[in-house]
Amino acid sequence: MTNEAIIQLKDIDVTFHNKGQTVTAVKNVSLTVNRGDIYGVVGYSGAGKSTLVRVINRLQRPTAGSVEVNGQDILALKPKELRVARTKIGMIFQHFNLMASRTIADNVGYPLKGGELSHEERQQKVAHLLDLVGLTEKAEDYPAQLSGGQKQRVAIARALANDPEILISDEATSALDPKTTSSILELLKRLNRQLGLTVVLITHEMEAVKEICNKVAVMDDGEIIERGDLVSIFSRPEKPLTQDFINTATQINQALEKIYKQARTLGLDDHQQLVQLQYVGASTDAPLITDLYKRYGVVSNILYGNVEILQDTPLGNLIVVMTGDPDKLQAAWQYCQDAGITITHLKPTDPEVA
Amino acid sequence: MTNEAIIQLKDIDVTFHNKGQTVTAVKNVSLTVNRGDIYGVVGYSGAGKSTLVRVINRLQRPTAGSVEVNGQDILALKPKELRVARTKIGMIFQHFNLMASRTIADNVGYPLKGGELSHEERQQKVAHLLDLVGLTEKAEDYPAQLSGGQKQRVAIARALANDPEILISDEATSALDPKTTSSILELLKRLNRQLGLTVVLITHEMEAVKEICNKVAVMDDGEIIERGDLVSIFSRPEKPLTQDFINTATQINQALEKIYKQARTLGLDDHQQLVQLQYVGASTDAPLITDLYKRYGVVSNILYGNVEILQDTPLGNLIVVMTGDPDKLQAAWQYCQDAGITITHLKPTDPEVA
Amino acid sequence: GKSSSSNKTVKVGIMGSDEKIWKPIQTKLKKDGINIKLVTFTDYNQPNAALTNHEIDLNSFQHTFFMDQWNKAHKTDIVSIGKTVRAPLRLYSKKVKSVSAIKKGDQITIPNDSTNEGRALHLLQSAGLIKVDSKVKLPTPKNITQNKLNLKITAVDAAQTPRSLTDATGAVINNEFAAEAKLPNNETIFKEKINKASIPYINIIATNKSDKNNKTYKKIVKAYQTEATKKLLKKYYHGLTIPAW
Amino acid sequence: MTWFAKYFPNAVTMKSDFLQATGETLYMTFFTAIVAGILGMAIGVGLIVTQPGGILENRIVYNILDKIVNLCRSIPFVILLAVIAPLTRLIVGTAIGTTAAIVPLVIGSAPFYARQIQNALSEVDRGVIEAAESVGSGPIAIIFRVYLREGLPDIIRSSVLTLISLIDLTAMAGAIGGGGLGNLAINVGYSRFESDVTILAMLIILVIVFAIQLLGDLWARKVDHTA
Amino acid sequence: MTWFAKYFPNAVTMKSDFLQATGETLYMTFFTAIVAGILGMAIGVGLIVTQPGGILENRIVYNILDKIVNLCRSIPFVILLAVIAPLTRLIVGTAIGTTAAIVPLVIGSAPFYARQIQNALSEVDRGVIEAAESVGSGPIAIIFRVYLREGLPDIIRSSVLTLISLIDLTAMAGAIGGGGLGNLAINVGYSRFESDVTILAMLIILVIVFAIQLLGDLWARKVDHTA
Ligand SMILES: Nc1ncnc2c1ncn2[C@@H]1O[C@H](COP(=O)(O)OP(=O)(O)OP(=O)(O)O)[C@@H](O)[C@H]1O
Ligand SMILES: Nc1ncnc2c1ncn2[C@@H]1O[C@H](COP(=O)(O)OP(=O)(O)OP(=O)(O)O)[C@@H](O)[C@H]1O
Ligand SMILES: [Mg+2]
Ligand SMILES: [Mg+2]
Repeated sequence: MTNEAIIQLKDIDVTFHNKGQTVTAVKNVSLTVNRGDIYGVVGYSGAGKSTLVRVINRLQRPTAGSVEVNGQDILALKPKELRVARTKIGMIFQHFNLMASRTIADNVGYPLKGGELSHEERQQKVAHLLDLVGLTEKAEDYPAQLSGGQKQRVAIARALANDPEILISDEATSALDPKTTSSILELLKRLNRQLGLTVVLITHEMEAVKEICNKVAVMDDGEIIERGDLVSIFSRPEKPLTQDFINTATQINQALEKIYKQARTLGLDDHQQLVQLQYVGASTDAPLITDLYKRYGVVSNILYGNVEILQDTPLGNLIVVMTGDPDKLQAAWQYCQDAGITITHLKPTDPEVA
Repeated sequence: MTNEAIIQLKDIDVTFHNKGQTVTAVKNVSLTVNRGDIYGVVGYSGAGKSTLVRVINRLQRPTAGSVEVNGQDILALKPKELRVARTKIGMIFQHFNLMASRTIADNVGYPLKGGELSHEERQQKVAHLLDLVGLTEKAEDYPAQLSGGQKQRVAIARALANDPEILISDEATSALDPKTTSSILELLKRLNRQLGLTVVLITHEMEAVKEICNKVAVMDDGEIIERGDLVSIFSRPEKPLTQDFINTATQINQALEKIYKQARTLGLDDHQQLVQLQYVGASTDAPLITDLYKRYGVVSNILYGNVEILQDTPLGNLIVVMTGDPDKLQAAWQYCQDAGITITHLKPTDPEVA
Repeated sequence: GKSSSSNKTVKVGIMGSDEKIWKPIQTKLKKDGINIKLVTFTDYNQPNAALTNHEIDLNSFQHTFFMDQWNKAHKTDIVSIGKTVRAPLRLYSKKVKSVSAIKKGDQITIPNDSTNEGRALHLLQSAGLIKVDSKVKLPTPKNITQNKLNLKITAVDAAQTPRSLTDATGAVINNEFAAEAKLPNNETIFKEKINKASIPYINIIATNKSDKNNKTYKKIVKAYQTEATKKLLKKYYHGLTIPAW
Repeated sequence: MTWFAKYFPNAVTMKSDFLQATGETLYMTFFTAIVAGILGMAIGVGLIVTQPGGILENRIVYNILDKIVNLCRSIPFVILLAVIAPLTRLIVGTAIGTTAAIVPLVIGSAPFYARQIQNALSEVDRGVIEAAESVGSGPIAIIFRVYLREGLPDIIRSSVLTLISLIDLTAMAGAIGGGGLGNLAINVGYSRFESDVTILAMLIILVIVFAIQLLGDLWARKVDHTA
Repeated sequence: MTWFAKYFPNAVTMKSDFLQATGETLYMTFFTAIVAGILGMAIGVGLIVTQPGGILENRIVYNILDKIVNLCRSIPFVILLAVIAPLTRLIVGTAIGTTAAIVPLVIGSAPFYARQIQNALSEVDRGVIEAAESVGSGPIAIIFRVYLREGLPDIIRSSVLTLISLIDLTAMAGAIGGGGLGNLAINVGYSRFESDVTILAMLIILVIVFAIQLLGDLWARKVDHTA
């Protein structure tokens, strides 16, 4: 990943006027995507994600702001130049937008029409793309005969047909099963690594973000409220919305709710304490729970745990019941804090803790 | 949950004929859904899930087989009876199918048209439904002005308008952010608890399945290859596909890959062993890792962990490096096995372990 | 209309172009307590149908020949109660000065309504240009038995005939269209002769046989057959249409 | 008014004729539009719902409707006038005059409109129909609440097209004494070589055509919520 | 042939007339369809792409095309015949005859077809156009590869409608000596009270209409992949 900016949105506003009503879908958004980034954009439904990315290839002219892609001022381009610029920006639409009148192969091959490839080369390329998305068998079918996920895969293959430098993916895996999703994300990652494809990935699947993004922006009500590289966003989310998304994705909220219910019936005594341990990076290399016992005789029982590896950095999130003498517990917590672990004390009666 | 069957599909076949080609989308599927179930249907894209559920309200006539819903033979119903039966089956379509000519409020209120409610009652109900899905502000907008997720929420509200006894949900949350998804799933769960709503939930989000389903069926290539209650499917998946889905969802595959990479550079010695621990239920109540140290002096370092609570049953999945004398390690593993924990020994060189 | 009492309404079916002749008659008769209602048509088939259905009481648009044809085909009893005008057909040309100047392969247009079409062919026959099958009462170009000059004879809408003079060498044109188009008299290169053969082409006022003796209708015929009408015909048709009473 | 008198020497004396003809054209167009509109709409909807794959699929009804429409559309209008004269007499008591012209005008334009409606409604998304079926909507509800509603922008556009064709068609009503602007243009202006009459009649027709197109476009845009 | 001679006493002697008239109708319909088809298609596409929100939005061009179409549609056909005679002469050398009839037929049907095309193409999904734009398709590519392709089933249905209206219109070509079946039915059959000629001519028209409708329906179904 170089640090050369390939997409630069500055102070973008998008306002819709519909019969008297005015909706400002994007408000004063600036965003820089570097060449080789896989930039995740997440946010509530209706936050303005689709509208924002449509600005990149000028499918949506912003009400205000500037757009630079590949060093070109997109808003100033003449129609012909814009068309050339667009061939380098692949786009997967949220609603697929397939042509009902064309076969699957023809839909995928559409961007190649009028290009330099010979008929055979085109056919080969289409066959290859269909193979990538696992739809070789459906080549001669029409979109109406496909399942939801199959349609989405056609849209993915089509977006890749032109060998774009930038791929804008608006929920490209939302209709796909986990296995297929994985393979598509793998594919994107490979293209990113091998060809330096830059990806702007709108998604609501935090798993997908974790899996392939190196940067994330969080949108709320038309604005980007938080942005940064993947690990920092996931380990130190600042805005409640970001935290919520991460928690919902790791299901920690639901887990807590259930634990509280159990804990209340469990009846913890003085020697027992419910705590949430969160740590980033190296901590996992040290055997924490064994350590706590070795050092302080504190027994930790994991009620819920999520330890995952983001961009080669482990990220831990455990809810444990610690049992031990009150002073030993204190010492243990101190030890944890010194080791860079965030400790949150949870009270079973507490209704709202994250 | 009673054990009264509310949906009974028997030996369903669905074959499509399109210009010479024949596609058998559903093959010999039998499925029983009990009143009060939240039945998850998962499977590859194109497996036949949408086609199968469309058989339930006869939007799709099966080529063979019988369909019984609420004690009625759906395939034998006269048009009028079918219409009455359908009012009790809400359906959320994968592609939303909203009416472009109607406002959001009007779309949601559509099923109530011609019903018994007065104009005011209808308006109240619509307002309530819009509130449930968080679209009160968009009541007077038209579908074309909504974001993807907003459209999907309209479809959800519409499906609930008739107070159905059965809700068929075809990827109803696929376009929604995690927070909104959660709140919709909450809503379904509440309707399920309070009113006994039966739900058939097609989804590819294993998180959603874990969160609200009590039963799951896994489809592959037109057939149901595995089915059962949630915990048993998640704890003891039999088919490779099911395992794959669960692993992809918990991202254990990706974690393993990364761990192998690290482990290779780590260089484990004789006293160290990489193992995967899987357990269901009570095991988490005993502080396993502390126990192992107390009893055998074995230090366990959690590299990756996922402990979650399904239907009030904890389900653990840990990858740990255990350090200790070889004979102590042996004893520790025996101890684990006796406690009902599945142990898998992972070799860093092993390319393919799940 | 059975009653002959005064102050009654009589519906008269005419072609639109005859309105200017009929309007003054209408005004005049009003003073005598006869209320004429003019119903204008554009299609020759309608006035007779309307007459037999008693939707109108009289019509004035056809010649005897047409009436006879109609009666035969529709088994009706429409009769003439008075002559109106003769409307001889003429052959016009902007390109040649006489019939003899018409060359091989020239085009001649004729009206395409059946009676005028047949009549026009007979006119061309009397001009010595062609011969038509004498057994056929209403010949069409198909019935031409001899066409030495190999003339191209094309039937067109009657209103088109004056307009076709730009393209065709000659056109057989009805009096009324010739008048309306203000064709100069010197462009006439042949004229239908007024003789025995042209008697069937005298225009008439017609009614159903049952009303043959209706006094009011007779008054209307009388009112038509006046000097005033002659003057009007002269004014509008410049002698192209000749009073026949 | 001098320039008018100069350029429209014949028309200037025909004010009442023009007023009457305009009235006749509007009268014929209006009532024909209503009757043919309802009839054509019914047949068009009938074709859509009974066609293969329709919500009331019925091969026999579909074929009958389809053949009737084709049959009516095969008859040249002038001949239609004559052929249905007995029917006209049955309905309006006479086969001539402006009111009588409405019957053949209806028969002449309803089948055309039916095809337009059929084309317009065949664009309604099958998925939306299914959504309505899934909440228990019956055929009547689907026709009125889905087909005619979702298809409305296209129906309006097709109606404008048909309406303008209908005005054209009223010109032929002169054949049975129906009068109207078209008749004025043809049988006065054109046949008598008074081109100013033709031009003025056409200008009035033009105004009516533009008004219909404009109102139709505005209305279609108002009810079109697809973009 | 005895029953035929019995029921068609006049027509039986007119074999060559019928053959010729059928030929003339097909000739006029065919060539008009080609020219008016191309012209109407071009104008219809022009209207679609230049309309507000179109891919080549252009208020001026749109308004000019829109007004021209309305203007042409306001002129009754018979008058059109006369009005454009000079143009006809310019193009085919004469203003009378079958070939000459094609010019007014084209002017009479192209604007109508343009509106049909406009209506048909306005149903093409905006999202699909955007998808094409997003891969860098220019206006020409979008017109030919998206609009005309995605709209094809509807274009076919509209073309069938126009074609059948056109056959109806050829009946009026008799006015300038165009001949054809409609002319045979009206000016021979109807005006000479030989109803058998009228009926036979109409039967032949009917056969042509049915053939067009049938082929059109089949073709439209073949290219319609939406369900
Ligand atoms: N109308 C049709 N004609 C032909 N084949 C069809 C038709 N509808 C569906 N199919 C095929 O049937 C199979 C099952 O489709 P279905 O929509 O049921 O899949 P699904 O499990 O819902 O997939 P997804 O998760 O992608 O929505 C697919 O292979 C699809 O291509
Ligand atoms: N054409 C339009 N007219 C009016 N409002 C619009 C239009 N398009 C989008 N909006 C509004 O703009 C806001 C942002 O929409 P957008 O589609 O960008 O959301 P999104 O973040 O992509 O949401 P989702 O995740 O649900 O797809 C929404 O509130 C939507 O209602
Ligand atoms: Mg979106
Ligand atoms: Mg599906």
